Order: sequence, then structure tokens, then C-alpha cells
Amino acid sequence: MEIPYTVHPHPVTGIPNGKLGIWLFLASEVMLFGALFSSYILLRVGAPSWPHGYEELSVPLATFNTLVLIASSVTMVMSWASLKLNQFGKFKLYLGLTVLLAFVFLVVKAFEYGHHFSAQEFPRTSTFLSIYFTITGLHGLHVIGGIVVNSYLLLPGSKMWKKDPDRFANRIEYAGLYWHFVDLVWIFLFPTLYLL
Amino acid sequence: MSDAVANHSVHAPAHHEELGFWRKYVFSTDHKVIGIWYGITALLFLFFGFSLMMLLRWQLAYPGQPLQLGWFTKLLGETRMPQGIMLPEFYNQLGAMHGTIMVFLGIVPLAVGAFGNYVMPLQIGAPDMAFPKINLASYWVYFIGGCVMLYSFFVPGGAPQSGWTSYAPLADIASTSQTYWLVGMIFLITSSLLGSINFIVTIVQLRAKGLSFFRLPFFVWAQFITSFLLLLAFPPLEAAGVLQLMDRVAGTSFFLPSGLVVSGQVLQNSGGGNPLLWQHLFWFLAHPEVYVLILPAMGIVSEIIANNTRKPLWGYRTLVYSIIFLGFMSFCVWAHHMFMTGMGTTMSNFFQTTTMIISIPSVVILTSLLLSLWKSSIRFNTPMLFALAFLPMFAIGGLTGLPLGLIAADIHLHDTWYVISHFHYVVAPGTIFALFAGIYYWYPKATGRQMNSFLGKLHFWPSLIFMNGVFFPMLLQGMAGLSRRLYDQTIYEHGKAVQPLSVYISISAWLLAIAQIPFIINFFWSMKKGKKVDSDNPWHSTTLEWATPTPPPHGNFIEPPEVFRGPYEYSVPGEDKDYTPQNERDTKNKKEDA
Amino acid sequence: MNQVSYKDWLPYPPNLSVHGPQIDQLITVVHYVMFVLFVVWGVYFVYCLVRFRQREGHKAEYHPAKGKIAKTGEVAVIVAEALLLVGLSIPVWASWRNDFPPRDTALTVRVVAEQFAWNFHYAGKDGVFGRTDVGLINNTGNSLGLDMKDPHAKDDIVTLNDLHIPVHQPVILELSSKDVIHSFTVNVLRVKQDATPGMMVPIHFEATQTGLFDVGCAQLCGLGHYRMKGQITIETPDQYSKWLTENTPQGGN
Amino acid sequence: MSVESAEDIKKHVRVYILVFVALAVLTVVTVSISYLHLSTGWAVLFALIVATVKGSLVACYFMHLISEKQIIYWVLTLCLIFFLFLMFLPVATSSM
Repeated sequence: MEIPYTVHPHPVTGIPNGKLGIWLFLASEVMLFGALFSSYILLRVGAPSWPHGYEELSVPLATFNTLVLIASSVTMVMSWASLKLNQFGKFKLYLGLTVLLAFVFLVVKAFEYGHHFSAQEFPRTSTFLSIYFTITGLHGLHVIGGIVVNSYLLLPGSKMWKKDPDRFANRIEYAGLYWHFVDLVWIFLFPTLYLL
Repeated sequence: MSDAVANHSVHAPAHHEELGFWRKYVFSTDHKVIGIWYGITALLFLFFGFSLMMLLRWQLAYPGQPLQLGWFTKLLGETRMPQGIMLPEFYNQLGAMHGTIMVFLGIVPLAVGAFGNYVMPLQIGAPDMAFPKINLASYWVYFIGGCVMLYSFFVPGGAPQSGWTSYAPLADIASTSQTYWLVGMIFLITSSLLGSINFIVTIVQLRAKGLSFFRLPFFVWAQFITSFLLLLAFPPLEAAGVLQLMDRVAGTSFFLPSGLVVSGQVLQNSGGGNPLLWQHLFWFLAHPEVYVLILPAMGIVSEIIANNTRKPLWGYRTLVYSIIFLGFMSFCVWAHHMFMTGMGTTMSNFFQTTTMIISIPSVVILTSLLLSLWKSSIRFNTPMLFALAFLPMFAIGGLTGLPLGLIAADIHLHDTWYVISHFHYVVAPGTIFALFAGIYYWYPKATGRQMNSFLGKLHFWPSLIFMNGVFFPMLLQGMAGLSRRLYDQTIYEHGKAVQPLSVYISISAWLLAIAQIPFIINFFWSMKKGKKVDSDNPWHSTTLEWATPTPPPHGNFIEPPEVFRGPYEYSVPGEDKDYTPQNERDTKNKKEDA
Repeated sequence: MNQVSYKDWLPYPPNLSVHGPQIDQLITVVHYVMFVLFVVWGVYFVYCLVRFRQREGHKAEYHPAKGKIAKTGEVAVIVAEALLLVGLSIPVWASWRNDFPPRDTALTVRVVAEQFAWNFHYAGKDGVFGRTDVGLINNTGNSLGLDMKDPHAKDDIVTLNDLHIPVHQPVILELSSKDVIHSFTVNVLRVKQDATPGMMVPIHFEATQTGLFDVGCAQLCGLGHYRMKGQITIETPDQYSKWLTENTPQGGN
Repeated sequence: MSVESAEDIKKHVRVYILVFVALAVLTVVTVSISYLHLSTGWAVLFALIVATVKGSLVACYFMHLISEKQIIYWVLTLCLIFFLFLMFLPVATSSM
């Protein structure tokens, strides 16, 4: 016997295995970032004073990064749509753009970090900075994870398109779901850390 | 869809013949091989964790007296037991690592990783897990996590010594090995996440034709709920682990308030953290974790009781609803571990009430299992003995939870031996007995041979006696108000009064170890010399795992099974044999099923 | 000074506080409930094992037991739990948490835990605690960082591992910690409370008998956790005020 | 694999562009609001509302939640419930 529903949807649930798997993974990610948000609220409520994010951090850079990440989400979903339209070239272009934008995000983030470090601001400096570095750092790791996955799918992984196009399109969809989630987390992180 | 599956199955076995040794036995993606690896690793960890406790019991029974065990004492060395006398640091290391290893490296991997992996896909008639490679990754990540934990024993300053709960700020300022503990935990959490995603997808997507949710064996239900607990409760601990790692490595103060003075020195940190944050995040995981430990055990026991009473389980749906409710409620009770932190009345009333509520489904489950015995026909084989012993032992474990859940009684009993006894009754003679029952029960499926029943009984009876010899006196010590985790209890007046009990407990613990020797012999001896099973279904069971060849090949079933009835159709009136397997085509209702 | 004997520690150690009997009562009642449940289950269980064992001519019955008695039993358990909760646990805890004695009649002592000792801080004759500052803490006699420039601090008494309280007078302890989490416990008084750094949690009790007892730490706090033992001396009001006078620092009047 | 025609996908693409514009606009909106230096309560409220709208747009359209299968909704509902329990945690601590 071979494992059923690896590509085609289950007749009752209407989805293949991978889709349920990636959503379950995202559910656990919600709990991970939820716990960190919860810790942030707890520490902030308990603190005698708390700086406004815009006093400590660079809002213009973060706004730019937000737009970058949103744009990368669009290119990600466009790459999936291109596959569905059988336009493999366009798919490569869009997915390549996604990876590129992710790199832009990381470079900007690195500038922000570097700026803080040169101003002698480290995670140990204050509670605000510790939670800022921890959450954005963990988010950054997720961005790196996304780059790794997308690069794989862009280069060696895309060979699958010839053999098993449906399965490959599914993979792009799952990678996309993950990537949109990373974007979604940032959408909440941005106002919480920078604007409040 | 089913046609496609059937076509594949014809040439599937031939394809797998070509795998080499490494792909077949070590890096196999076959859920059964992974399950067995999980099982062996977890049993070794269980034994190691138990050994730590046997060593620790020496100090509790004979405080400050040298342990003269020749080369063994020398091996432990001057930093742990100079001249055989245990140092308090080492005592704390033994305690912390016993807890960590038993819970995260022993019982969960055995109950979920081993039994879940091996049995669940068979019981739902699936060819494998939904994601075999992720399954393999899950095992190896667990293995690495275990190695990191073990390595922490060799770090300067010794193994982690802040208890398995690793309460901050103590763990924040502890020696290097605490960092290894955190890294090890992150590996173990990752492994659990990979495993639980796999389990849920497998149960939802890969059930055999006709196997609706309410025809699932109860064990599968238990694994299903357990997986959700692992999936949603572990990430907060991961977050807490990351925060504590930051505290230790990057010098942040998530769990450190301002103005700490450690050994006379003002701590140079920014402050502003909250020590209770760790406890909240930890117990948010660790209470559901308790149910991760017990639910699979309930599942195993239910399977074995149904099979050996030759009677359907009483109130199958009630059982299912009860564990769903248990799983759900386990997220609402975490703060009852923190009653003595200075909780106000609103919070304490809320958490006391939820704690009392969560005891009810446990009572219902126990009652259902007991009612299943009524007018049954009980076969006393080794798995059944362990499964039956689970019932009163779990009852004691559950009942002793009541006074701990009532906050006013908890003032006296909190952090005493009573607590230790309570949760050990649940997990040691409870869960571990259920796991032994499972090993005896499914061993014939995995090896094609029965385990020896005389050695099985020689394992069971002394184990039962000494388990109680260990844990019952602890209840009395707890009632006397004796705190847990004390290196030398005799410096307290009340500790002196109950010290004789400590000696009994320790001797029972060592005898309990001797009682495991028949099991170890049995386990290996039966592989080669055990009685061969007379059929694929030696226990005359109804569930699907017995419909495969023995042992099941890669891909499990010769052809996709189809299910026609509920899981426990035993002694159906009018049938010529006393069991009706789930996949047996019903001659009377043939039209309806096809 | 009469010493309480622990020889008859079963089922509880001696009980010397006003609120203690309520706690013991709750524990006793819960254990009766547990005992009855366990015995009923046990008798039924053993009966089944004997009566329904597999043997020649005995067959299992397919249809489930009615379970009416069992259902009644489950309801009884729920009722019993609800009664214990509402009738005993909640009120006892509410009075333990909320019904603090008035500050003017009670003796207030600050308890500052550290690895691995208990500091007890008395306000002294003026009844006001002196200012403390972590910056002033040193190992040579100022373990709490008491600011001697503060006039209120002059008559303050700080003891190490030595708590004196008068019998039959309400006592309020304000618990905090310098380093890690400890837990203040005196089992003969049925008192237990975590001492968490960054928090100050008050508890109250009233002793009913004089004597000399152990103070222990109930929360793992490091390698010396086991020897974090203090002493509580419960004495007559006369003895207590004598002790107070003897221990008040010079010039503290 | 959902059976969607090329025409459907092209419709999707138009939606994606619209959502992108909406997200960009909302980003500008939330940043501008922050320059008003409202009191903490209002600032939190506005920031969370905008973030929730943006998050929902991403989830509904990019992640196709708007037309997802029922089982995914079940998983997410469960996750949401436990997420709310998590958010209860700071309340639990602060009222101690």
C-alpha cells in the first residue's frame, strides 16, 4: 500500500495531507508567537514605565520593511498563481523576487540592529529592548527559514515541476502559506513594537 | 481513489526489498521501525532516569553516609560523591534530571513516539504515517535532544540542578548546564511538534474506508487528543525556553526583577522582569503535559481491557467525550501548580473550580472501565494484569489530586512528598504499568512471538508490591508536612520523625529495580525463544492491527482494509466466535456496506 | 519552653495556629471522601475479578451493564466536590487571604529570604520600618541594606534565622526575597507562602501555644535548600517584650 | 488540488493587487495615527484594529482562508480558543 492523498484531496476533508499539516504547523506557530505577545503584555503592564516604540526605534525603516514584506507576500502568491496558469518562467521570476525581498528585509533589519549595537543598546539594556530583540530575532529566524525553503523550491526543488506539476504547485502553496504567516506576524509586531 | 491505492499495493512490497541495511533498519521511514527505535531509546532513558533515582534514594535513606560501591563510586568522582558521600549539588542534579528524563525522554516518547507510531497507523488501516520523512526526522531530533541532555552531565558544574521545572530566577543564575537543558528542550519540543502534526494528519486523512471517527479504537482517540495537546501546549514552553535562554546568554532580565542580590552582590542587570512569567508559561505547557502522559496510557488500558474481558467497552462515546473534555480543560487549570505564589481569591476560586471540574471526566473514564468488567469473562494474561492494576493505581493517583486541588488543603500539602506521591501514582504505577501492558500486548504483533507468561507474572507481582512500597509511605511523609527536594531531611524535627519511612521507600525502590530483571530477560529471550504465535491474531482481537501479516511488512496491509463496525464487538450474540473483527464483512448486511 | 513532640505525627503534625484546624478539617473530610470512593470501587473491582473470571461454561454478556448506580455515584462525587469547594476550601482561603487583623493590634514582621537563610526585620519600638536600599547591602552586618540615616531605622531589629513572636497575638509576615524564589513554611502553624523576588506578599496567623519550632524552605532554591532552616520561638507576651528590649540596638530608643 | 480555471486564477490576481494596495494604504494609516500621539488606550485600540484588518486581509486572500475547507476552520478555531487562554495569562499574573 502507498500513502494516499499526498497530492490529491481527501474526498471528505477536501484537502491533501500537506495542507492540513502546514496549517497545523501554523497553529503551533500562533501559540509560539502568542506566548511571546502575552509575555510582552505582561512585562509592559507590570513595568513602572515603558518607552514608546517610536522613541527607541526607527519607524521609517520599519515602515519600509513592512511594505517590503507585504510586497514579498504578493510576489509569493503571484508565483503560485503563475504556476496555476502554467507560466513557469513567470513563477521563477516572482519566487525569485520573493527571496530577494526577504533579503532586503533582513538587510534593513541588520542595519537597525547594527545601529542599536553601535549606540550601546543591547538586549540586556532594558526590558523593552530585550523583548524587541527577542521577538524580532525569532521573526528574523523565520524569515531566514522562508528564504531557505523558497530558494530550495526556486532552484533544485523546481525540477519536480516536470515530473509532478500538481505536487509542485502544492509545495509552492504550502511554502506560501508559511511565508504569508511570517508576514502576518510582522503586521502585528510592527505596531506593537514600533508604534505603541 | 481507492482503486488507485489498490493498484499501488500490488507492487509495493517488491519495491522495498532493495533497501540496504541502513535504509531498512536505521534510517527507515517505516513507522514501525521508527516506533521500535523510539521504544528502545525511551526504555533506555526510563532505565537511566530510574537509576538516577535509585542513587538519590541512598542519600534520602542514609543521609551523609558513604556509598561504598567500589569502582562505581570512583566513577562518579570527587565533584559528585567524594568518598562516596553525596554532595548537595549532585543530589539536586539527580532530582532535576530524573524528572526531565522520565517525563520528556522516557514516558512521552514511549507512550506517543513508540506506541503511537507503531500501533496507531495499523489500527486505522493506514499504510504508514502521512509524512514518513518527517516521522524519521522527529525521532532523530528527539535523539539529539536526548544526547544534549545527557551531555549536560559532563559540563563543568554538573548537570542542571534547578528541578525539572527550572524555575527562574534560580535557573537563570544556575551553572552552564542549564543552557544545555534549554537547548535540549528546544530539540525535544521540535520533535514533539513534528510528531503531533504527523499524528493528527494521519488520523484525519488516512483512516481506512468505513472507519468513521466513532469507529476508531479508543487508543487512536487518545493519541489524537494527545497530539493536539502537544501541538498547542508545547509552543508556549518553547517561547519560555527562548526567553530563559536570552536571560542566560544575552543578559536580558525577562524573569529577573530589579534589585536582585545574589550572595551579597547586587546583580548587574536591567531588571523589570517577572519570575512568575516563567511559571505561567511553564505550567501552561506542563499541565496539558500531564494529560499527554496519561491519555495514551488510558488508551492502551482500554484496548487491553476490552480484549480480555471479551466484552465491548462500557460507554464508548462517553469515554471519547470525556477525553475530549479532559484535553480541553487541561488548558484551563495550569495555575493550580502556583497556588502558593500569593494568589488572590478570584484567581484561586477560578482555578480551584476548573481543577475540580477536570477531575470529573477522569472519574467517568475510570467508572466506564470498571463497568466494562461487569458480566464479562476476564482472561488474566500478563497484559491484562498490568492493565487491571492500572485502575486502582490510577484511582489513588487521581484521588490524591483532590486535596491538592483545594487551595486551603494545599497550604499544608504544597511542595511536600504528598505531591510527589500523587503524581507518581498517576505516572509510575499508572502510566508505566499501562506501557508495560502495551509491550506485553503488542509484542506478538511486532515479533511474531509471545512473551513468556511466567516471567511476566514474576515481573508484575513484585512490581505492584514495590511500587506501592515506594509511593504509599510518601503520602504519610507528605501529611507530616515534609518538604520535597531536601538533601537531608533529618535536620528537621518532623523529618526525623518520618525518617524510618524513607528507609522503607528506598529499599522498595531498589527491590523494584530487581523486579524489572524478569522483564528485561523476557524482552530479549522471547525474541528468539518465545512461543511462536499461532495466527496473526493471537489475542482474538477485533481491531485492525491484528489483520496484518505478522510482523507487518513495510506498507502494512496486503490490501486496503475496509471497516464495517465499531472497534469492540466482542461476544456478539448469534456469532460463532466471541469476537467480530472490524474488517470482517458482515454476511447479513452485505448490501448496505458495499 | 515546651517542646512539641512529633512522635505522634500521624495523621498530622501538631497544630498550633488558630486557622490550622480548618485546614486539617478540610484535609480530613477530603480523605474520608477519597477513602469511601476507593473502598466502593475496590470492593466492586475485586468482586468482578472473582465473579467474572474466565472459566468453563462462563460467557461474557454483550449488552452493557445499566450502570444506574454508577451514574448516581458520579453525581455524588460531583456533589461532594462542589460541597468541599464551596463549603470549606473557598471560605478558608478567603479568610486566609483577606481577613487580615488590623495593623495596630497585630505584630508585623518583614521576612526577607536569601540563599540560604531567613532575615527577619522588626520595625522596633516606633513601629515604622526603616528605609532599605539594595545598594547598602553588605556581608558585615547589614544583610538587608538598612539605611542608618533614616531615623526610623535606628530601633529596627534584624535577626538571622531567628523569629520571635508572642503567643495569642495576630502576626503579619510580609514575605519577599533577595535572590530566587523561596517558600516560607512552618508546618505546625499550617503556614506556607512563596517568597518571590520583586514581590511582597503578606500572610497572617495567630499561634495558640508557646514553643520552639523549625522554619523551612519549601521551594527548591539551590544547593543549600535543605539547610535553609530557621527557628521560630513562640513565647509569652512578657518573654517576647523582654527579648525585644534586649535586642533593640543601642541608641535606638 | 482545487479545480480552478485559468479565468478564476486571473480574477484572483486582480484581488491580490487590490489587497496589496489596501495593505500599503493601511500601513501608511497606522503610521500616521502613531504621529498623533494619542493616549495609550486609543493608540492601542487603533493600532490593533488596523493590524487585525491587515492580518485578516492577508489570511483571507493571500492564504485563501476566505474559501477554505471546513477542517481548516476547525483547526483554527481550536487554535484561537487556546490563543485566548494564552492572552488570559497576563491577566492571571497581574491580579495575583
